Amino acid sequence: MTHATATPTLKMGVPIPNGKLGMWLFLGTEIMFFTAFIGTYIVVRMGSPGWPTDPAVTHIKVALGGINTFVLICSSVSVVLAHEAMAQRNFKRATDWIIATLLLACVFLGIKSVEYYGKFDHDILPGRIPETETLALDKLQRELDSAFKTSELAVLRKKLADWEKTPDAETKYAAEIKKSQDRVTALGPVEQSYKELRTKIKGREIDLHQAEEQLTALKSAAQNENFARGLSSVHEPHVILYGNMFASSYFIMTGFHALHVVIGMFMFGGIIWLGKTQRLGSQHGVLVENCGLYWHFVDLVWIFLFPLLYII
Amino acid sequence: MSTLNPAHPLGHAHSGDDAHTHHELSFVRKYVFSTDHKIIGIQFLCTTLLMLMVGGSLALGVRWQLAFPWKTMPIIGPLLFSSQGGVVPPEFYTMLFTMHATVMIFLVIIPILAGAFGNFVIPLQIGADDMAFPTLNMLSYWFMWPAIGFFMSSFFVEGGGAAAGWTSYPSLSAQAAAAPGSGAGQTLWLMGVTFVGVSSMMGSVNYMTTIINMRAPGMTLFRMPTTIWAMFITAILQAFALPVLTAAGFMLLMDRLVGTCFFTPGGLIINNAEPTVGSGQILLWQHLFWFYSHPAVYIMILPAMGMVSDMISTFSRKPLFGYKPMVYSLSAIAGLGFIVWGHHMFMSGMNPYLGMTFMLSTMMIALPSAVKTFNWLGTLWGGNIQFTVPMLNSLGFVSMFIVGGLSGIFMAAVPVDIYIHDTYFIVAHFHYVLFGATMFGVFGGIHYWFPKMFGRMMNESVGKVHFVLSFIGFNCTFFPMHLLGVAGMPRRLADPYNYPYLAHLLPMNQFMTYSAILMGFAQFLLLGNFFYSMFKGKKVGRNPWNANSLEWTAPSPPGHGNFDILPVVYRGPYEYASPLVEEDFLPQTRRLTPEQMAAVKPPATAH
Amino acid sequence: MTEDHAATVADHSDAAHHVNYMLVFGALCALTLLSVLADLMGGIEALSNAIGHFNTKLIIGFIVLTVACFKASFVMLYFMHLKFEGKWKFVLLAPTFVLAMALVVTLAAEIAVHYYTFNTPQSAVTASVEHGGSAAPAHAAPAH
Amino acid sequence: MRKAWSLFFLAAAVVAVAACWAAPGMHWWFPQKSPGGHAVSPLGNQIDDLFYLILVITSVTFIGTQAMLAFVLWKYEAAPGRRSAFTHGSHSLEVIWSVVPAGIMLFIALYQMDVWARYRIQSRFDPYAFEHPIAEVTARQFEWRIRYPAPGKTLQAKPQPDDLYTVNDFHIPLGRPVMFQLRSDDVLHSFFLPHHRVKQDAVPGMTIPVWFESTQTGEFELVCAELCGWGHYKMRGQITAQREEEFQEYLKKLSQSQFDDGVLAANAAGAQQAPAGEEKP
Ligand code: HEA
Ligand code: HEA
Ligand code: CUA
Ligand SMILES: [Cu+2]
Repeated sequence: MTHATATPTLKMGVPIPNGKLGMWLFLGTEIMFFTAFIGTYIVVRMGSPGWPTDPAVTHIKVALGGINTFVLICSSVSVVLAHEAMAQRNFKRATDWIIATLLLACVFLGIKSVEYYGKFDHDILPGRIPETETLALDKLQRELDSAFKTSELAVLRKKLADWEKTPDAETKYAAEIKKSQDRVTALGPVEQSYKELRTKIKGREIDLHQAEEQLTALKSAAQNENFARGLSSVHEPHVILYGNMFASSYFIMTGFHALHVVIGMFMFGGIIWLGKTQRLGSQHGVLVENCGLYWHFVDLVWIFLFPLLYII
Repeated sequence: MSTLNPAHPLGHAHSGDDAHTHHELSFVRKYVFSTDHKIIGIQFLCTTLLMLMVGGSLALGVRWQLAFPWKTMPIIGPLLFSSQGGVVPPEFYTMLFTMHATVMIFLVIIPILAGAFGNFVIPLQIGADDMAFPTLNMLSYWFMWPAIGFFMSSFFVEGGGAAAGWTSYPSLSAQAAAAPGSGAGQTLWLMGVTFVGVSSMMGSVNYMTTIINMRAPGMTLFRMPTTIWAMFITAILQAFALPVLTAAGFMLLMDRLVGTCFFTPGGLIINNAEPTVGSGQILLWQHLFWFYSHPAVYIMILPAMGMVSDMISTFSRKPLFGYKPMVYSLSAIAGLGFIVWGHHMFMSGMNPYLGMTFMLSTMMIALPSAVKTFNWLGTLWGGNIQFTVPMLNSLGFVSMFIVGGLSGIFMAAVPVDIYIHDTYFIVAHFHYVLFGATMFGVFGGIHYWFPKMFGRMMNESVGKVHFVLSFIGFNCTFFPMHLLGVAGMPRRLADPYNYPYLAHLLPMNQFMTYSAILMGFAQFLLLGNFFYSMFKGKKVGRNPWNANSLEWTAPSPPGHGNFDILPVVYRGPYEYASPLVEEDFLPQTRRLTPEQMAAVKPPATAH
Repeated sequence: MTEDHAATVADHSDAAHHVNYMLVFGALCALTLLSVLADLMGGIEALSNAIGHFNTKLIIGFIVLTVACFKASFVMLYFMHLKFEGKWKFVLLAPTFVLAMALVVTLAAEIAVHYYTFNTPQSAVTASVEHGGSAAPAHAAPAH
Repeated sequence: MRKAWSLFFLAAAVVAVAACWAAPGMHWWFPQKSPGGHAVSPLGNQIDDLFYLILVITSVTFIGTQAMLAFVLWKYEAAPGRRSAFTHGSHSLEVIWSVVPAGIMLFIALYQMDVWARYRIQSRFDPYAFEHPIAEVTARQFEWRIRYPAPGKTLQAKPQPDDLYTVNDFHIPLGRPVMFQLRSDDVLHSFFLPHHRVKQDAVPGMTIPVWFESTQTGEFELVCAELCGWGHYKMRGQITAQREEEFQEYLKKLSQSQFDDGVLAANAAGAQQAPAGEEKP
C-alpha cells in the first residue's frame, strides 16, 4: 500500500464521511421498517368497521403522550447542542449535553412504563381482549376460576385436607386448624356468591352488564373479608370491539420505538464513557453526529406515533 | 506520475508478495474473524456452496416423492421414519419443499450473489482498499450462522421444520394448530429469516457506502463495470425492501408468540383449536411479504446480470453493446420491481382493479429485460468469441433467462394466470430464472474470478463437462415442468397422482427426477474442481483473461489493502479491441499519451 | 485518511450555518401543544358543527397529521441539518419517500377499501351448525 | 469440433420446441376431458385463446433469440488473427428493441383486460347469477363443504334451517352462468377447477363470489391449489355438471334425504331407504 505517494485530490462520491453516509442510508432502511408498521396501522384502522377510541376503554393518556413528545423534543435539542459543542471542540460541554439527553431518554421510558402499566393492569393486551359477549363471559369465568383455584381459600382447604390425612395432626396443630376453619367459614359467603355467579355465567343466565354488577358486588364483599387480593386478577368484563387489533398495533409500534430508545441510550452511554475518561476528541465528531442523527430519527418516529396512536 | 500509471498491463512482473509485509495477523483474525473483504467473500462462497448441497439434497427428496410416491425414501426414510418402513409422511413433504426453497433462496442465492461476489468484487472493481465498514462486513457474515442454526435445528423440534411454504402465508403459519410444522419449526424459521435479513441489511448499507464514496480517482459512475452497477442497485433494493419483510416477520412472530392478531381474522376454528380472536387481515401478510420478495427475485438475478455482462464483453473481446442502456435497464428493473409485487396475488382475493394495475406494471418490466437480452446478443455480434468456461456459463445464462422470462409473460397475463397460478408452470418459471439464469451466472462468476481469489486457474475441461452436464440435466428436469403446468398439475402436492387427471404424468416425473439426480452429480465436479484447484490449479498472474477492469491490475490473490499501486481510472471498463492500442484490450488504468490518443480517432460512441 | 479530510469538510459546513435551536425548539413545543389541545378541547367539535357535515374525527386527524408533518420537517431540516446538505439528500431520501408512499397507498387501496365482503370476527357459521349454538353475530356492530 | 458450442445451444432450443410440439399428442397438454383438451366453459376458452396468443408471441421471440444466439456463436467464434468490431452500441437499435417489445406488451396487456374484467369485476357478472348464488362453498382442512339453499329459495348469508349440505360433492346446472360464495373456515385454500380454468383462493374472513359456466355434462375434479397443511394433496372434491332439470331433481333428493326422519322414507320406499335412518336411535 502506497499511502505516502501523492494521492490525487480527486475524491469520488459525496462530500460527507463514510460514517455519516452509512448512517443516513441506515436511517433510510429504518424509515421503511417503520413504514411497514405505521402503514399497517393506518390501513388496518381505516379498513376496520370500528376502532376503540374512548380513553376510558383504551387507557390512552393524551397528556402523558404529549409530555413524552415534549421530552423527546427536549432531548433532540440537547443532542444537537452536544454536536454543536463538539464542533467547537468543547468536549466537556458535549459530554454534559449527552448526559442530559440520556436522562431525558430515561424520563421518556419512565413515562412510557407508567402507560404500559396501566394497560397491563386493565388487561388491554393483544389477544386477550374479548370482542364478543360470549368471549367476555368465557374470560370472566376463566379468571374467576383461576382466582379461586389459587386463592387463600384453596390454600387453606388443601392444608386442612393434609392435616386430615396426618394421624396426630388434631392434637399437634389444633390451634392452627381452628384458625383455618374459622377463616374458611368466614369466607363462606364470598365463596357462595362466587359459585352462584359462576353457575349463572356458565348457564349464560346473565348478560354482561349483570355479570359486571355482580362481580363488583363480589369484589366488595371480598374486600370486607380481606379477601380482595385473590380477586384483583379478575378483570371487569368489557367487550372492546376491535380492541385486539388496537392493542396489537399500539404495542408493536410503541414497543419497537422504545427498543430504539434503549439502543440510543447505549450509544449515549458509550459517548459519555469516552467523555468521562477524557478520550472524547475531535475524531469523534462523526460519531456524535451520527448518534444525533439516529436520535432525531427516534424523535421523528414518535412525532408521528403520537398523533396516530393518541389523538386520532 | 509514474506511480499512478502501472506500466505492466500484463502484470506478470509483480506478484503480490510486497503487499503482505505490513500486517501480521493471527490465523483467527486472518481467516476466521477476518475483516478483509476478500476473505469474507470467500467465506460466503464456501458457506453458500455447502448450503447448495443441503438445498439440493432437499430438492432431491422432493423429487423422490414426486417420482416414487410413498416409496421408501433413500437415506432419509430409514433414518427418520423407520417406523413407517422408511415412507415419509405427507407433512414431511411440505417441510422438504419449504426448507428447500428457504435454504436455496436465503442461504444460497442471495448470499452467494451479494455476500460472496459482492464482497469479493466490489472493492476490487472500484479500486478501494476494503469495504467502508470492515467490521460490519464481518458481522454480516457471522449473522448468517445463527440463521443457518435456526433453519437446521427446526427439523429436530416437535412437529418438525416449517411447512407453510417459503411464502409462509398465514393462517397456516400464524396458528400453531394449523399444521405439524406450524409449531416451533415456524417460529425458528421466522427467527432465521430475521437473522438473514439483518445480515443482508448490514451488507447492503456497506456496499452502498463503499460504492458511493470509495471509488478510485477517475472512477466516475459511468465508468463502473456493470457488475458494480448491479451490486449497487441490488443493495438499494435490499435496503429498502427488506426492512418491510423484517417488520412483517416480527408481526407474524408476535402473532404466534404473544397473541397479537395482525394476520389473524377472528372466529377461525383451526384444527379444532380455540376460535381465534382479533380482526386482522390475512392478505396483509401477502402484501408485505411480496413487497419484499418480488424485489428479492430481482435481488436474485441483477448481480448475475451484471457479472454476465462483464464476462460476455470480456470473452467476446468487444465493448459491451449499449453500456448506458444496460445500466438504465438495470435501474428500471429495480424501480419497476417495486411496484409489481401484486402479480403473485392475482388469485388471492385481492381487489381485481388492483390486479389490473399490477398486470400492467408486470408487463412493462419485460421491457428492460428485453433491452438487456438484445444488448447481450449485440455484444456477441461481431465479436471474437472465446468459449471459456465462464463464457459458456454466461451463454447458458442468456439462453435460460429468455426461457424463464418468457414464461413470466404467461403469468403476467392475469386471465392466463387464473389457470396456471400455483401449478408447475410457476415452478418451471422460477427455476429457469433462479437456477437456469442466476446459478449459471454464478458458476461463470466462480470460474471467472477464481484466479483472482486464489492465484490459480480452475481446470478448464472439468469445467466444460460440468457445464454440459448441468445444462442438460437442468433442462431435462425443468423444461417438462412447463408441460406439467399446462396439464394443470398443482405445485406443493405430495401425491399429485391422487387426482385421476394427473395420474398419467408419473413417468414424466420419473424422467425429471433422474435428470435432477444427474444434475446433482454434476455439482460434485464443480466442488471437486473448486477445492482441487484451490491448491493444485495452474498458477497465473494478475490478468489471465486479459480483461480491463481494475481487479485485474491487483496481484492474484491481492494482499491486504488490495492494490500495490493506487489505481487511477482513465476510461470505461469495456474497451476491448480498441483501435488505440495494439492489444485487443485496454485496461481502465492504462494511461495513453496524447500521441497515442491522436493516432487513431476513435469512432463515435453511444454515450 | 479520507475520514479526517471529510471531517474537516463537515466542520466547515457546520460553522457556516448557525441555527437558532431555541427558536426551532419553541416552534416544536408550540406545535405539540396545538395537537394536544386539538384533542383535549372540544373547540373543533364546535367548529365542525358550524361548518356542517364534516366529520370531527376527520378534521382532528387532518390537523394533527399536518402538524406532525411540520414538526417532522423542522426536525429534519434543522436538527438533522438537511437544509445545509448537498444534493445527495434528494437522491437518498426521494426513493425512500416514494417507496413508503407506494406501499401505504397500495395497502390503502386494498385493505382499507374492501372489494369483497369482509366479515371479521368471522361469524362462526359452519361452526354454529356443528357445535350447536353460541354463534357470534355475523356482522359485529362497530364500536362507534 | 469447431462450432460445436453453437450447435449445442441450438440443439437445446430445438429439443424444447419439439417437446412442446409433441406435447398435445403425448397428453402432456391441457387436461383431456373434452376433445382436444378444450376448456369446458366459455370463459375458459377465452383464457385458452389468450394462452395460445401468448404462446405464439413468445415462441416467435424464443425461436428468434435462440436462433440469433446460435448464429452469432457460429459466425463469431474466435479465430486467430481476427479482431472484433469496435462499437459501443447503436442508438437506433436500442430504440427499436425497446419500442417494439413495448408495443407487443401493451397490446397483450390491453387485449386481456376484458377477460379479466368478465371473470372478476362484480358489476360485469351475469345479473341473474349474481343475485341467485347457487351455493356457498366453505373450504376447511381438508374438505369442501357445500351449502345449497332449499329448492326454490335463495341463499342467505346466514345458514338457514332448511339449507342443504354436502361435502366434496358439488353439483351445478349446465348451460348458464352459476355463481357461488367462497369462504374458508381455517386457513387459505384455493378452489381450482382445471377443466373449467377456474381458480380462486378461499380466504378466511372474506366472502368471495366466483362464477363460471359449464358447457359439458359430467364429473370434473375440484382441486385445492393453495397449500393448506399436511393434507393439502388429498383435498379433492368433485364437480358434477348436469342439466337444469337433473340439478333441480338432485336438490330435491338431497333435501328429502337430509330431512328424512327415517319413518317417512321407510313407509314410502320400504327397506331401500333404511340405511339413512339407521343412525338415529
Ligand atoms: C430471479 C428470479 C425471477 C425473475 C428474474 C423473474 C422475472 C419475471 N417474473 Fe417471476 N417469479 C420468481 C422469480 C423470478 N421472476 C419466483 C421465485 C416466483 C414464484 C414465487 C412463489 O410463488 O413461490 C415467480 C413468480 C412469478 C409470478 C406469479 C405467478 C403465480 O404465482 O401465479 C409472475 C406473474 O406475473 C411472474 C412474472 C415475472 C415476469 C413478468 C418477469 C420478467 O422480469 C421477465 C422478463 C424477461 C423476459 C420477458 C425475457 C427476455 C425478453 C425478451 C427476449 C424480449 C422480448 C419479449 C417479449 C416481446 C415478450 N413471476
Ligand atoms: C435458488 C433457488 C432454487 C434452486 C437452485 C432450486 C433447485 C432445485 N429445485 Fe427448487 N424451489 C425453489 C427454489 C430453488 N430450487 C423454490 C423457491 C421453490 C418453491 C417452494 C415452495 O413452494 O414454497 C422450489 C420448489 C421446488 C419444487 C416444487 C415442489 C412442490 O411444489 O411440490 C421442485 C420439484 O421438483 C424443486 C426441485 C428442484 C431441483 C431438482 C433443484 C436442483 O436444481 C438442485 C440441484 C442441486 C443439487 C442436487 C445439489 C448439489 C449436489 C449434491 C447435494 C450432492 C448430492 C446429490 C446426489 C447424490 C445426486 N424445487
Ligand atoms: Cu386446501 Cu390445499
Ligand atoms: Cu414477482
